[in-house]
Amino acid sequence: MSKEEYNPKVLGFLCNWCCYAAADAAGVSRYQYPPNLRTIRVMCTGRVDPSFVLRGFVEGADGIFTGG
Amino acid sequence: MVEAGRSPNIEILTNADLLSLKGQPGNFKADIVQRPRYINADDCTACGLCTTYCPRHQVDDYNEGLNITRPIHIDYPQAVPATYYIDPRSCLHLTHETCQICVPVCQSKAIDFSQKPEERTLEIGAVIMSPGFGRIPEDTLAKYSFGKHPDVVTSIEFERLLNPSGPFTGEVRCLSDNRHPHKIAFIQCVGSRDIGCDNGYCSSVCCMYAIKEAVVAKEHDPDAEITIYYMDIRTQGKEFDAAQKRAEDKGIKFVRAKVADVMPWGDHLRLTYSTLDGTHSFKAYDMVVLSVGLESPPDAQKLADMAGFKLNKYDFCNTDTFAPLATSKEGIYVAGAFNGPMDIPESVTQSSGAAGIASGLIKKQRGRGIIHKSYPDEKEMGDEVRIGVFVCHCGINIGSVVDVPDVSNYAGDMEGVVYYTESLYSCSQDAQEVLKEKIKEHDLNRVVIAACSPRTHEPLFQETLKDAGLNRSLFEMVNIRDQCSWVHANEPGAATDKSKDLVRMAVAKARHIQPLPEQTVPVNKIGLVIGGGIGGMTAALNLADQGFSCSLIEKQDTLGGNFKKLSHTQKLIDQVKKNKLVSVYTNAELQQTSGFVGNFSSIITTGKGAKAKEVTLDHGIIIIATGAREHRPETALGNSIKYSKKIVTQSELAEQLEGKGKKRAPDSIVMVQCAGSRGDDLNYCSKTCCITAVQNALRVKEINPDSQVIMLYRDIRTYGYAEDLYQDARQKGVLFIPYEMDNKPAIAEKGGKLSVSFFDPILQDDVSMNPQMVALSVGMVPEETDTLSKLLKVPVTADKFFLEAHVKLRPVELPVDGVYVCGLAHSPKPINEIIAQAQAASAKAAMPLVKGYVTVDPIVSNIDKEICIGCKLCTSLCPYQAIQMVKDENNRPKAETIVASCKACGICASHCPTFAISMGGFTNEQLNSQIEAFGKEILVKETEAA
Amino acid sequence: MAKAKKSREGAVMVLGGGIAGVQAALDLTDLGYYVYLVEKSPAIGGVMAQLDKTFPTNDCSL
Amino acid sequence: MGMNALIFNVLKELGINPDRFSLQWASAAEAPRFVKLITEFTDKIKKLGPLGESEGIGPDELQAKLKKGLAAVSSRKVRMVYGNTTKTIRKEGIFTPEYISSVIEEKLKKAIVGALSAEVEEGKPAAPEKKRAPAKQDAETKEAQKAPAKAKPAAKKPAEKASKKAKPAAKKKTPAPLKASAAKKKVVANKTPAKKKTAAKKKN
Repeated sequence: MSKEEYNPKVLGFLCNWCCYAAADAAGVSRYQYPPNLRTIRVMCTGRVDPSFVLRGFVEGADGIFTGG
Repeated sequence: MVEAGRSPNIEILTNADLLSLKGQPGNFKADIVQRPRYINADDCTACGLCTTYCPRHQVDDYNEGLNITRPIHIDYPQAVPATYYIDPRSCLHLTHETCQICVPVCQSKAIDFSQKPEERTLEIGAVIMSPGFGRIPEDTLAKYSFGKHPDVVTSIEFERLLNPSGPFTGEVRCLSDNRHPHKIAFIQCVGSRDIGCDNGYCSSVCCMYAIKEAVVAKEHDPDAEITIYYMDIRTQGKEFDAAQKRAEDKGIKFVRAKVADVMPWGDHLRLTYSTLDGTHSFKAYDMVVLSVGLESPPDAQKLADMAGFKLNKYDFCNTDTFAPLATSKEGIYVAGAFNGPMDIPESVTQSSGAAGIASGLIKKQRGRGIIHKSYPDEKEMGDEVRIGVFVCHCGINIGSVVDVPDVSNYAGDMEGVVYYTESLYSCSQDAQEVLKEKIKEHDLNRVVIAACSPRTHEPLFQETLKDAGLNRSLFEMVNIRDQCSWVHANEPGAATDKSKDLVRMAVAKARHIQPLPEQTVPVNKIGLVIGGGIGGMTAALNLADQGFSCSLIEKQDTLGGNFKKLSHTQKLIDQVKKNKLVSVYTNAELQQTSGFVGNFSSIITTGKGAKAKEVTLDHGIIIIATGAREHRPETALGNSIKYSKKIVTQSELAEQLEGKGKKRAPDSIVMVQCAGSRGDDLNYCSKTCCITAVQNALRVKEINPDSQVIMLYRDIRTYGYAEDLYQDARQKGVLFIPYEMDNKPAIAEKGGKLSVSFFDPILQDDVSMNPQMVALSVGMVPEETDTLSKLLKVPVTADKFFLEAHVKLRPVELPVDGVYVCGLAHSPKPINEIIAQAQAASAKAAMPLVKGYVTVDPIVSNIDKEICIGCKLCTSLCPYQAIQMVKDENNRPKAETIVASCKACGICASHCPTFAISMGGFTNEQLNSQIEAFGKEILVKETEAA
Repeated sequence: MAKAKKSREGAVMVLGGGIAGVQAALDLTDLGYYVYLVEKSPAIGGVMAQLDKTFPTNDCSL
Repeated sequence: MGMNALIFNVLKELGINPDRFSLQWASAAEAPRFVKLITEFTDKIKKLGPLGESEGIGPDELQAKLKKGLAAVSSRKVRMVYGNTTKTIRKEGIFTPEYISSVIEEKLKKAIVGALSAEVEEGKPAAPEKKRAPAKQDAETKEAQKAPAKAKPAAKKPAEKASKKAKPAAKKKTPAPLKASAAKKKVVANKTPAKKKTAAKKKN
């Protein structure tokens, strides 16, 4: 990836009832935000296992966002 | 519409007219005639060949005459039933006995001109009238030169212009010369609040849809200049004011003015208008949209005569405030716009309520003649992974930002994907048929759909999978609309890459999906209603009418709630006391509730002081009707308020006017609207204060005709038929003076004398006076919903009202299954809407009780007994106590899930030291493969690059 | 599918196939009744089917 | 919150900037807040630069460290201590972030450092490598059984029970009143085992 506009890869674990719903609501109101987030939907942040976070970094995520 | 189309218990009779309706409640006979479609439904494959060959041209009514179609056509591809039809008014053969080109063209020989009108007699127990509303006659639009200049369009025509299946495939163009309109004007109150065409009522919906259309038009063309000309902005519904504010922030201008006329002016349109300060001015516009109101349906009188019920003076169905869904003939109910102009959420609420009452009337026949839907048994899985990927355009919602064909092809060459395609609307009925065909044709055993949010559409697709013989869990949905195209609208490249990544991650997860068995749990057929006001009592009585017992708990020591003094409330209280199925607990409060839909168990405390005792109630559903109470702000519009005999709220004034005292009507009174509402203290509109204020003003004038009544308002929101009250008040000399938030009226009390000063836009001068009384129209706040929302784990909005599952499609249900809401706890509303919503809530609540069982979502946790070391961590961490320890064959403790209580949150799985626990649909394997697919992007790119 | 003979009173007629009619029909089947949905035009959906997007979710109004 | 502290410590041990992991909350009605969180987080990561670069670790050394970190959090020892720590936090009912990270720090530090220094066990521990039958009940589980057994769900309200710290957490843990859960067990008992066996067999 070229140096000057470095585009980070962000992995997201979003809880279906809270953050995922907030993301849907953001879509409905057409808020714009940077497109670097790749979302994995989980039923609750409780489901996010520490090994998922480490594996995310192993697989090359520059940042991991967990939203409950 | 899709569900109605495929439900075996709904027989859709199209092209059908009612001839006669006779009989009594529970036993009606209806004669109907079905005009022929000239195409038989079973053969027609909706291929569209006949339309291309048909020589005759005809105006396309579905597109409001904005484009041309052929006599043999279908309104829109997603229509239900998805069969073509021939319009007898214009078909050459049917009018002149010539041409039959379409007959040989049709491959499946579906066209049959010999079809004749068929008459049928239906034997039914009840009737629900929902014929909708009619169109405003065109001559009332003439003064805006509608029909004389093509760029003056009605709001329905504008909807068609915005729609991707519209005349210009979603592009807003002037009909005169196809250019993009830059300056657009909306004119409100066209054909309503207009005594000229005897539509004195307000159509209640035009302000809101005008704002929506303006915002969507702004989306299509961000630098369009849009202005809305209005008399009063009536956005009184829940969250409507917030939407109006957002529209203003987006640059849509609102001008309070009366539009005189619209004249063609070169290739533009000249709109002349006059504002309150008496200035006349005109502006040029490329397009003018008339926000037309809702007329009563054209065949209203015919229906009324046939069925024997009465209409009101505006030819809508006549109903009583305390029985909003019943017509004057028993057994016939009304729902939707035929009852009066209303918006979609209100119509949906009324139709659920009408269904509930009808089911109460004929509950003895419930279940007879019902076809129980059976699903083909599930196909054997086989170990070969065969995935089908369907990428959706969703009209222009996705297609205009994400390069859908590119994403679809990208999915094509992924391991395990044997079929990939795109579709315009994958949620429409015809797309569901295509999905079923492809599953059979390519023997797919996993389906990935890239479209909108699984939260809204997953159940729809899972139902189609079950119809195609696939276990409903073999399905993964990718959100490339709400969380991609809508939020990265001006970065199409990045949005397409994101869609590709998300599809790749979903396919990786799909490879590991296993079928999950569906568990069902029996339902406890008893209800619990919280709150004994008008809403709660109506809901409890309606549940009893449908044959289900319920307990009604009320915090106070008597039933009645806010409207205790109304005669109707007293009648309800007697009925509740006499009804054996309703057990009442007064001085009762809910302490704790556990369980889930069909199997709730609650502890309530009831009785006062010595008699206070604790009762455990088991029930299947909960209806919340806790209501609201008057909000008495300390400061209103910046003035600190000391309530006294002289400064009262509208409800206190109403009580005073009900009294007997000679001097009860003041000689001079100033009423101040929105005191403490709409951003002043509460930031929402409480919907009923305008109507109450105008009623009080009329009452004052009635008792003391020469009293001086002045009302200071921001928008008078007497929507619907209440507009007549406003009209009446104006004629009786009540002065209505608008104020703006940047020039608020000042209210003060010095030495027992009141002084009110405000700016009068008509006099263009400051006015101050000393009225005898001041009445503040204050809003209402929900009855402390916080405790209940924590107890039942249901969300509340920012304004502390309960947040319903879906504003339009599930207005009385809460996101937690089995919990329903009605009345003021949902949002402020007048009494007839409270009663309608209560009837709807009890109808919806009765559904799980009628069904008798509840299917438990199969995504619960399951524990692998060999790997489990019995460390009991999961049992202690589970917030729902859904894991218990059991002994395995050689007597070692192993964990096991209580499937019925498990809420699939996954805390056990992420804390299990030996990875022994996995969640259905979210197994460790699936999530790990999804994470690996997230990282794979570099590999794929390198291979392509190399 | 062969239409089972309807017992006389166990059905309800809904006149008008717009959003109100369709919702009433769906609710009645969930409450255990057979429904005749009588619609004057060739397809159900009424005026709502003509709308582009509906407040507040602004998704398709089909 | 325990998860946040655990990841924080593991990343710090590996020398990776802990700001790269963020645990936030936004309710369904707080779309603007969610957008703010995402935008800020993406900008922060953009400023930090690619993983490893801001921390001055070369790519292959980075991978080795990360793999060791992954193995550490998947090792049974660390997860057992992590589970028990969450349990004690849950029992005490004090949920302030500072308290939680201090408990995690004190209890988990040793286990994390130990696991990290051990040589890397190869292979993705998706399913634990060895299915060892637990030779003997190790100390934690025995101690867990002695913890105040709450198996017997009491119908009485929690207040009567003499639990010293009547924290809100305590009320949350009260089991469902006797009648309902018994009914549920009856319902479930005859249902689940049959299903459980078939599902389990089909799964692996």
